[in-house]
Amino acid sequence: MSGRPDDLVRAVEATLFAAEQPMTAQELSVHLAGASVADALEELAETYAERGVRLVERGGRWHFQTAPDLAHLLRREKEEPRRLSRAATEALAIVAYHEPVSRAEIEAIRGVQTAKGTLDVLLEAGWIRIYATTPDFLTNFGLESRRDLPGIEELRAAGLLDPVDEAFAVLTGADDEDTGAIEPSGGDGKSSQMD
Amino acid sequence: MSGRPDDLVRAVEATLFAAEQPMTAQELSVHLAGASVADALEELAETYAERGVRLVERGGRWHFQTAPDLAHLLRREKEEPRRLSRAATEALAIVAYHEPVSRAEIEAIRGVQTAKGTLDVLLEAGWIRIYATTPDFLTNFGLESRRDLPGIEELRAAGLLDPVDEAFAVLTGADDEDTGAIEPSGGDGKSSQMD
Amino acid sequence: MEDVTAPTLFSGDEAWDGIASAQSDDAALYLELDGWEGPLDLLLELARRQKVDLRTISILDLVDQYLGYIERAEALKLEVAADYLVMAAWLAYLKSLLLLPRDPEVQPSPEELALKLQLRLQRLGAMREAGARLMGRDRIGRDVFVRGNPEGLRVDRKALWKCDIFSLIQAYGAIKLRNQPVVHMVRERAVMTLDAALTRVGKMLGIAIEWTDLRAFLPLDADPRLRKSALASSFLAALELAKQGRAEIAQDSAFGPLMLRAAPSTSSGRAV
Repeated sequence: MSGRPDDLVRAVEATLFAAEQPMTAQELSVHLAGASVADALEELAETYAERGVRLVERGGRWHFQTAPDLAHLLRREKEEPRRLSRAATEALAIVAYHEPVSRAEIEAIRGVQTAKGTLDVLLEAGWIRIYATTPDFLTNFGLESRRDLPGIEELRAAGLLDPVDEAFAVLTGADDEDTGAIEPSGGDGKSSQMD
Repeated sequence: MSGRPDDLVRAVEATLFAAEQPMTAQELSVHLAGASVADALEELAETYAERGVRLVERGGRWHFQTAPDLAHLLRREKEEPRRLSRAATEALAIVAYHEPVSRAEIEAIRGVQTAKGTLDVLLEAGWIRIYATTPDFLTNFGLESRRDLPGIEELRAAGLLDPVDEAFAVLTGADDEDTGAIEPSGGDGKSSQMD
Repeated sequence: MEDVTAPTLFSGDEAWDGIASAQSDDAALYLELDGWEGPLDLLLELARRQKVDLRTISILDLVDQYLGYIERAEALKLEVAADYLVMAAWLAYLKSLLLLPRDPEVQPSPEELALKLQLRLQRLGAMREAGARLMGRDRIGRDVFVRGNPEGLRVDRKALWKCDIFSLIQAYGAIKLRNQPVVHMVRERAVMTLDAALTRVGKMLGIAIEWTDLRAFLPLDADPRLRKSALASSFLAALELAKQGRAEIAQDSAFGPLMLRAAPSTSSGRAV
């Protein structure tokens, strides 16, 4: 680090180091007597980019964290977070990629009822609201925003985030009126969508 | 910070950042597969010397801490609007209408004991001195002077600013109009009447 | 339908032991998965085993594999959850539609039903993949770490007292209302009770043979307030005496003087 940084940069640095929670630029500004912190944040993020500690933005909130490539050094003494069940992982992915989404929609995609407990695990972790992801979710998974969800653009482009009925209508060019055909249980028994 | 620091420096930086306790060079070395960390610690201390956060050694143990000149950032005063309690509002009203006034007089007018804390709140708010209103009081309530208190003249004319005893004397001295009502038989020769 | 978080196809651990001891090739499928997240999940895994893109899977093959799987499970006397059986029935129906000569009247066509199933499998597959990739991110507490011992930002709250002029005036009004002296004036007053009037009028009546104005029975020196009281009491006393037959009362005109005299011993009183 070359020379003494700007006072505001130092203040933002000290505040975020001391903070117990990630902070938005707005919260930082309030804490620092209304100073405009955008430039300072950018400068800090750049300063720390290659260090053992980084300044990252997740869901509009900023925090310092260790560099990912050092994980192996730090992991040994830290307790690993609880593994999510398969059901919970799927439900989380569905909420993250589709939000906002209803429980019925989650179940339509998974083709099976989802235990309330499964969603409760995600709510308790503070990663979803009913049922959209939270800033804490972005923080935990190292995402700057939902746009960083791995492959979300490809999935969207492939139409894989569209409901089956919609995709079906596009593919067949047909109106998807319910004709009383038998649907498998756990299916997308929701009323069919008009296109 | 110019360029990517040495990997050992980064490792020490991340380890101390994530540590829940200050660590000795020896502990750090054990943690980092026996690496010699003295130079890394020295380099880091120098790197952070002028930043918002410093790497310091205390009793042989190293940790990051907020730069001394920024310690005030860790504590911030926040003003929270709170409604004045009823007791305090009454006391304030009495001071405003009667000032200067003693605590005993306030209690006599309110008809109940007034906690010291209640008056302290008004002093803290900067609205009364012991116990007359302040210029800040006038500012807060949008009054040019105490004369602007609504109805102070009317209240005075109505005797409502006189001590109760005085008012009582005036009232009891007044003549009582005879109503000529027939007395109930077997009465004790007294009748009650409200003025 | 039963909720599915634990293995759903099998009823319990005993079933597992049964499968684990099975030596057929198919057992591998049972062994390497700890249960399915519903029939769609099983279908997805079977489709994956075709080792082709989900867009090019053979639905007919998939149907056969699914039905075969369920049959074997039943042959092993495993309890198969209802939703798996419903899916099996639907797939069997779909298969028959696909194999039978095409009936143009049937809508949607079997190909369309197959396409829908394929789309659903693709979506579930996409989300499963997405979930795995999410879990593979640099996660806090596993791959990256936040400050171990942050000082914390303390906020000291200072009260900013609020009170408006209306509340102030209202409070003052309330005090005044509360402390308005409620004075009960109880004062001594000269009255003549009914008993006293009865005695007095009764005695005086003895000497009043002629008609006498009631007012003549009142004390002469009484102040105006006592006179009012005495008048009222004496009137009531006169009525009482008349009732007892000891007096007669007469009034010649409305609001005229009320006349009173002792009753002749033989006749009863003449009431007003």
